[in-house]
Amino acid sequence: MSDQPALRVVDACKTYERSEHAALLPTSFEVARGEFVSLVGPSGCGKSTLLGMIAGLLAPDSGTVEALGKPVTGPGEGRAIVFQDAALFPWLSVFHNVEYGLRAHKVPKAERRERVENALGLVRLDHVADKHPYELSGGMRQRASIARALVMQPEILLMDEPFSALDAQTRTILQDELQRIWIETQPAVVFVTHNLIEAAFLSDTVHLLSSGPGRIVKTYDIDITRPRDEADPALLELRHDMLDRLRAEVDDDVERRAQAAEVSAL
Amino acid sequence: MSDQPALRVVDACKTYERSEHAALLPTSFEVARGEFVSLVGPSGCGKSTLLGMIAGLLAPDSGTVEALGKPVTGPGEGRAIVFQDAALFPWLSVFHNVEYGLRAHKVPKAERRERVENALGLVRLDHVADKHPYELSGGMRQRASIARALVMQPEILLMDEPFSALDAQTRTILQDELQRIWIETQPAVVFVTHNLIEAAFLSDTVHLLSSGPGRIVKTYDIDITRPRDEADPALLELRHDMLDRLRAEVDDDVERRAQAAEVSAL
Amino acid sequence: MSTTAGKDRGTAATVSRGIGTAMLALLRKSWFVIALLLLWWIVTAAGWVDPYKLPSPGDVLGTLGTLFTERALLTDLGATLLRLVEGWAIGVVAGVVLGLATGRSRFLEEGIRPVIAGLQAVPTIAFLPLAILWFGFNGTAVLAIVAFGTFKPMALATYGAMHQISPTLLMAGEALGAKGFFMQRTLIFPAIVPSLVTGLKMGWSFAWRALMAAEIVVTGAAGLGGVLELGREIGAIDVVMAVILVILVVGIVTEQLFFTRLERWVNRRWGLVGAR
Amino acid sequence: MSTTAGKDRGTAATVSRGIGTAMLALLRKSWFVIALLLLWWIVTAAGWVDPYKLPSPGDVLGTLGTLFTERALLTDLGATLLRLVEGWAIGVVAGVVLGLATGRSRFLEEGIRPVIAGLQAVPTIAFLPLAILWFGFNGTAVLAIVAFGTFKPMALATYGAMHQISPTLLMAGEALGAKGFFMQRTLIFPAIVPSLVTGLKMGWSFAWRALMAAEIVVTGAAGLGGVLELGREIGAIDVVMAVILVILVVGIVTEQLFFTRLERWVNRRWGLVGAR
Amino acid sequence: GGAAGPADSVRIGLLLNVTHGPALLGLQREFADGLAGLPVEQQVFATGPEEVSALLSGSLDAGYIGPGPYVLAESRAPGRLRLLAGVVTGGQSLVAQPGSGIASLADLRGRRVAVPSHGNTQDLTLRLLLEREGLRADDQGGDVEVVPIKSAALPEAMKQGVVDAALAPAPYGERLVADGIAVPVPAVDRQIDAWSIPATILVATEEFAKANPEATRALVRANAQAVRRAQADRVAVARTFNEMLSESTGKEIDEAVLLASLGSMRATTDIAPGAMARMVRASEISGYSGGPVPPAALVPRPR
Ligand SMILES: Nc1ncnc2c1ncn2[C@@H]1O[C@H](COP(=O)(O)OP(=O)(O)OP(=O)(O)O)[C@@H](O)[C@H]1O
Ligand SMILES: Nc1ncnc2c1ncn2[C@@H]1O[C@H](COP(=O)(O)OP(=O)(O)OP(=O)(O)O)[C@@H](O)[C@H]1O
Ligand SMILES: [Mg+2]
Ligand SMILES: [Mg+2]
Repeated sequence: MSDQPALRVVDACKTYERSEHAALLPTSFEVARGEFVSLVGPSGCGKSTLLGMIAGLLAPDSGTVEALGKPVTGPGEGRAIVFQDAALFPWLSVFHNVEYGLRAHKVPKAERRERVENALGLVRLDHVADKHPYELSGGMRQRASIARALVMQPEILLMDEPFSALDAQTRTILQDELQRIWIETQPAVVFVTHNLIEAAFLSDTVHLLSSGPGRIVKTYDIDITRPRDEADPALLELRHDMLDRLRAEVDDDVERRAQAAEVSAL
Repeated sequence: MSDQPALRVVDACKTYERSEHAALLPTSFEVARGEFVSLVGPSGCGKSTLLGMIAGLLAPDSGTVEALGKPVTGPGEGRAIVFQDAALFPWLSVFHNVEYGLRAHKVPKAERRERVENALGLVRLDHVADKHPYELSGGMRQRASIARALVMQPEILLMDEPFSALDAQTRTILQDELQRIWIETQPAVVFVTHNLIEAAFLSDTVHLLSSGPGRIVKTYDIDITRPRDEADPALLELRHDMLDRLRAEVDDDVERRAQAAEVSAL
Repeated sequence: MSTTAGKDRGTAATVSRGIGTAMLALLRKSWFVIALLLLWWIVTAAGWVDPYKLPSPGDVLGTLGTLFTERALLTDLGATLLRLVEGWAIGVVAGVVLGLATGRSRFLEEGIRPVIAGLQAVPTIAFLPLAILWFGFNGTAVLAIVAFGTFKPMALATYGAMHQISPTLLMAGEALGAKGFFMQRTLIFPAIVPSLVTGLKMGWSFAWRALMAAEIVVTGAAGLGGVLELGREIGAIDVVMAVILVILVVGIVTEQLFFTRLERWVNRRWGLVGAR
Repeated sequence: MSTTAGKDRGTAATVSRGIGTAMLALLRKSWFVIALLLLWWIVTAAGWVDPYKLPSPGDVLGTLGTLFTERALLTDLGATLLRLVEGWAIGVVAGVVLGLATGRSRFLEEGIRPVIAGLQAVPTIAFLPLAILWFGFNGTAVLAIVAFGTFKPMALATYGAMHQISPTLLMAGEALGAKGFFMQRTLIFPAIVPSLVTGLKMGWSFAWRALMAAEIVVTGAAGLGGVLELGREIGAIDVVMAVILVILVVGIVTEQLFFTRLERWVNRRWGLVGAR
Repeated sequence: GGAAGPADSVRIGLLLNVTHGPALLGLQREFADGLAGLPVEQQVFATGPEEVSALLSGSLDAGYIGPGPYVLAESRAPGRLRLLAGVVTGGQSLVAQPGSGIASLADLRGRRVAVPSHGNTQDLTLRLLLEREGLRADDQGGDVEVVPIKSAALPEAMKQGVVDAALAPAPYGERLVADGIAVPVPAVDRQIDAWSIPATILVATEEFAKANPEATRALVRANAQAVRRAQADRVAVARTFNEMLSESTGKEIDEAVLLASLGSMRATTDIAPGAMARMVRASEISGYSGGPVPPAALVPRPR
């Protein structure tokens, strides 16, 4: 069983209801256990859609998604997700936010307490357990959101632009923290971001998607040893490479759109 | 008269009503005619406050602001401003948005028409003159906002994070455009940004402000010839320098705050 | 079939499919109404309820017809609507003008606004006895009540809207040289229009309520409220239900068709929806 | 003076300055009320208006005293408030429960919501004759009207609120394993609470209006509306104004003190304001 | 009272008119100790139709009302009420604005006439009067405007000129005349007297009468006594009326005016033959009738 990949996505594709274009063309990739994979690509290319299908929040139109060897049919225990805007429950304290998933799974109270405390320790939020989300900074909120995912002890952690709402300084700090946590807990991670340095800094593998409807157009394997330094010239080099590739994608798309606009303007 | 600077800020400082801390400590600098000056610094350090005082929208508590040799007492013709969120009037078409300032100044209709068309041409928006803001992309909106400022033929152009709401690709394109327009029209520019590469790429001079309450802690003179290339290693070098300096500022601040928090928690 | 060709040739099919879908949507939205009507019909046809308490749907429709043909219900309807539109329009203009005129001065607004907010906490109908004593037991008193009932929420909506104008928009206007009445006319007023539309709807709803309540009391002049009250006094529940039906139709037509459209148009024009 | 020391030593001074500032703020907010009262007093004292059309402030206060001591206005006030709170509470519970129960099923909601929206377009008071014919000319009919008048906006507010729940929040809940009644109880309901508070206020406002209108018609039972109507019928404008004064105070106290506080508390707890 | 079955109290409704004098007296003495062991609760209404809706919805067991609302109720909900006895005959009069030139029925053409409410006894009587003169009310396509105004608000309405004349129940017509706000129209009053239309009758709900025969008989007996006493002692009626009026409105009507208006009516448990049928006819020509009234409903059924 252990040589099974954590995730296997095979030709998954999606067109939303009442939408003319596909959100995601058939896409396939695998994520090994404990592997850190990033998805980057222009806005609207279908990254969130793909992540939603992996999370089990969306059903693919065709193709399959397997997690830990079993087909995904809905949100499940093995997978946890972290959203861009933290999506904490504003009426619950940090502690109860992190506890929520355990309550939904009817974990006994004592165990809940212990696991929540562990998770909060991992993201260094022990001291604000009783505070409400509005009392936290953006960075602290995002950490709480990560704790809420980690407390489920997921083998697969899905993150949709978790740091993009943060300012540059906080973001850098959280990237370091995430690297540390990942090294400690070793889940398989699928990480969506627009920030190419971030992707390069954190990942074992980066999949670059084309302008929407998306598909994977290039895959980068990054075997720089960890812990890494964000200022590593190799990372900057990599970023430059991805940026060029991305620009080309976007330009293609702009050209296509401009032509379409001209046609429709006639 | 021509050897007067475009702007002279002398010891201007500001504390907002009902606020405990100063928003900006006494700050002085000059902007020569046709010079491109950027202000960078941590969030909340008072950049917008400073720009507001230069624009004449805010009065400094003490110190003076002089524009083109005359003290600033209110918003005036020589100065035009571009905001982060474009701040176009949603009920007016692009044409009428750009025309608005001229109407407020009772410019005759025929002249208005000509000047608006020129300004739209400069930012390459001729084809959408009749559209309303909601029909434009973020980048087009920001261009319209620039046209609305340029049509006033300002000798001083103030820009408050004009590109920060845009995606990376659009942002790069608009940076190039701004460089071109600036070379063509040669106003003095005060440009506020969080993006260090952007600041380095566009400016003759960059002032770096400390964590709030702000003051200028370092000034960079950049004499790379124009038009510049964003990938120029000299620029990246500069960015790295500024980033280090900024991190130090923020860390200082974080430490100060942490101590304050501990004190107040007792 | 290629996509492009399909697009052209598919038009007829698309249209008929469109109609089918629309019908289906309508059915999906009206099943509950249909169920209610059926229940009403069954309950009365089976004689499970006293017709004095609940007449059959047929009786109500019959009465409605009689009211229109024999009692000139159209006159009452016209009188009510005229009063409503008049009073509402007066209240809207008065409220918006007061709001605009005093909303930019902190001193004036802070003095006047609490008074209006306080008055808004009193059901307008409570002023009807006052209006009757001042203006007489007639349509003028009712009109005054409707106008007053609209005025309050409109003034409050205007104040509220003026506070919600984006400060950047105001700064942009100032920096471009707008001031005084030019600013008021070209910036403040257009900027509050979307909120005012919501206010208009609110005002209409309050006006409608004040009017009905007033007409039920001041039954002298022609008006739907008077007919409603007549129905009650002579114990004719079919008349009451027929009039409620008319009010329902008027209410739905104005609120749904007129206001929703206005709102949609303004929201689109002001870029509040449909921004891509 | 060093900053830290100043902070401690300044407390007494700050408090007294705080009171001064508060007084000043109060004055700034009440100058218009004071001006209105003065004007009223001058106009009546100078005899410029017929006291039959506008009694002096003193007369109204005197009448108010008489009403409380001799006519047991407190009983009327109590009856009105009891009816209001009862009807409102029934309407709130019914509206929220219906909304929650049917709001997650598109089929149920699409059927029921338009019916309620349609009924909301009809002033609740139009149903009063129906309520009287069903429940008799008494307090029950009034109570039914108040409850119905609250029910409609509450159900609509609940539907509206359920549509505004952030989809990410729902997804977060689902991804964490919430479903069914657990989801309803721990996610859907708490998520709509802030909008419900606004709805509560709305519902109260409509309830208050429906109640006053109904009490003016159904004057048999004790209630402020009956006293108001009596004042009109006997041409006692001082009674009318005294009762309006009482209604004003009740309205302001409940809306401003109770609802504003509730709203502030909920908004703070839910992090809708005060987020730094 | 109660819905079905034996009641634990008798809820009696009435209006605050002197035409309800026997009820006012009865509540003080004859009903005061209860009826057949059941305590009596009184409830005062402003108009007859309001009282009828209370009777029909079951929140009242018996009531003193005008024959108009009773006939209308029987036309819409036949058999729900039972006519127990007559109470007072006469007691309504037409008064007009001074200087309006209204001296006869014919002068009402094109004028506005107030009645206490739609479908009450005065409204129906007015229809009969108009029919006799070949006139019709505005809601029947005629040109006499009939305006419902509650008695208490009538002085104000007359003063403001909202209406030209009013067919008012006693003592409100007499009071207008005494206050100089209106003048009487004797010709019309004579016509009303000639029809001997009852001003007040006593009814109970059929349900109550069936389930509580003893209390019903006691009610009829007590009513007869009160009627006799009212006819004999007008001063007592006037004083009791003023007491109740001042309790609810804080004002009184001059006793002389009350006594004069009491002179225009007769307290009697009899109902003139044909008077009730006239009211049925009125309900039909007014368009208020909801259907045929069973003939049995037109004669008193005290048991
Ligand atoms: N619920 C939805 N209904 C219809 N279309 C949708 C929906 N969600 C997304 N789309 C469309 O599907 C496409 C892909 O969207 P998706 O959110 O997956 O992109 P993304 O790569 O996450 O973009 P971003 O980087 O901006 O978050 C887009 O064209 C988007 O407009
Ligand atoms: N209108 C205001 N009233 C009170 N305080 C204000 C106001 N505007 C700004 N401040 C405060 O003044 C300080 C400086 O604000 P300013 O907006 O100038 O910062 P900034 O450098 O532009 O920040 P950012 O990069 O986030 O735009 C901050 O602490 C801010 O909270
Ligand atoms: Mg996304
Ligand atoms: Mg700023």
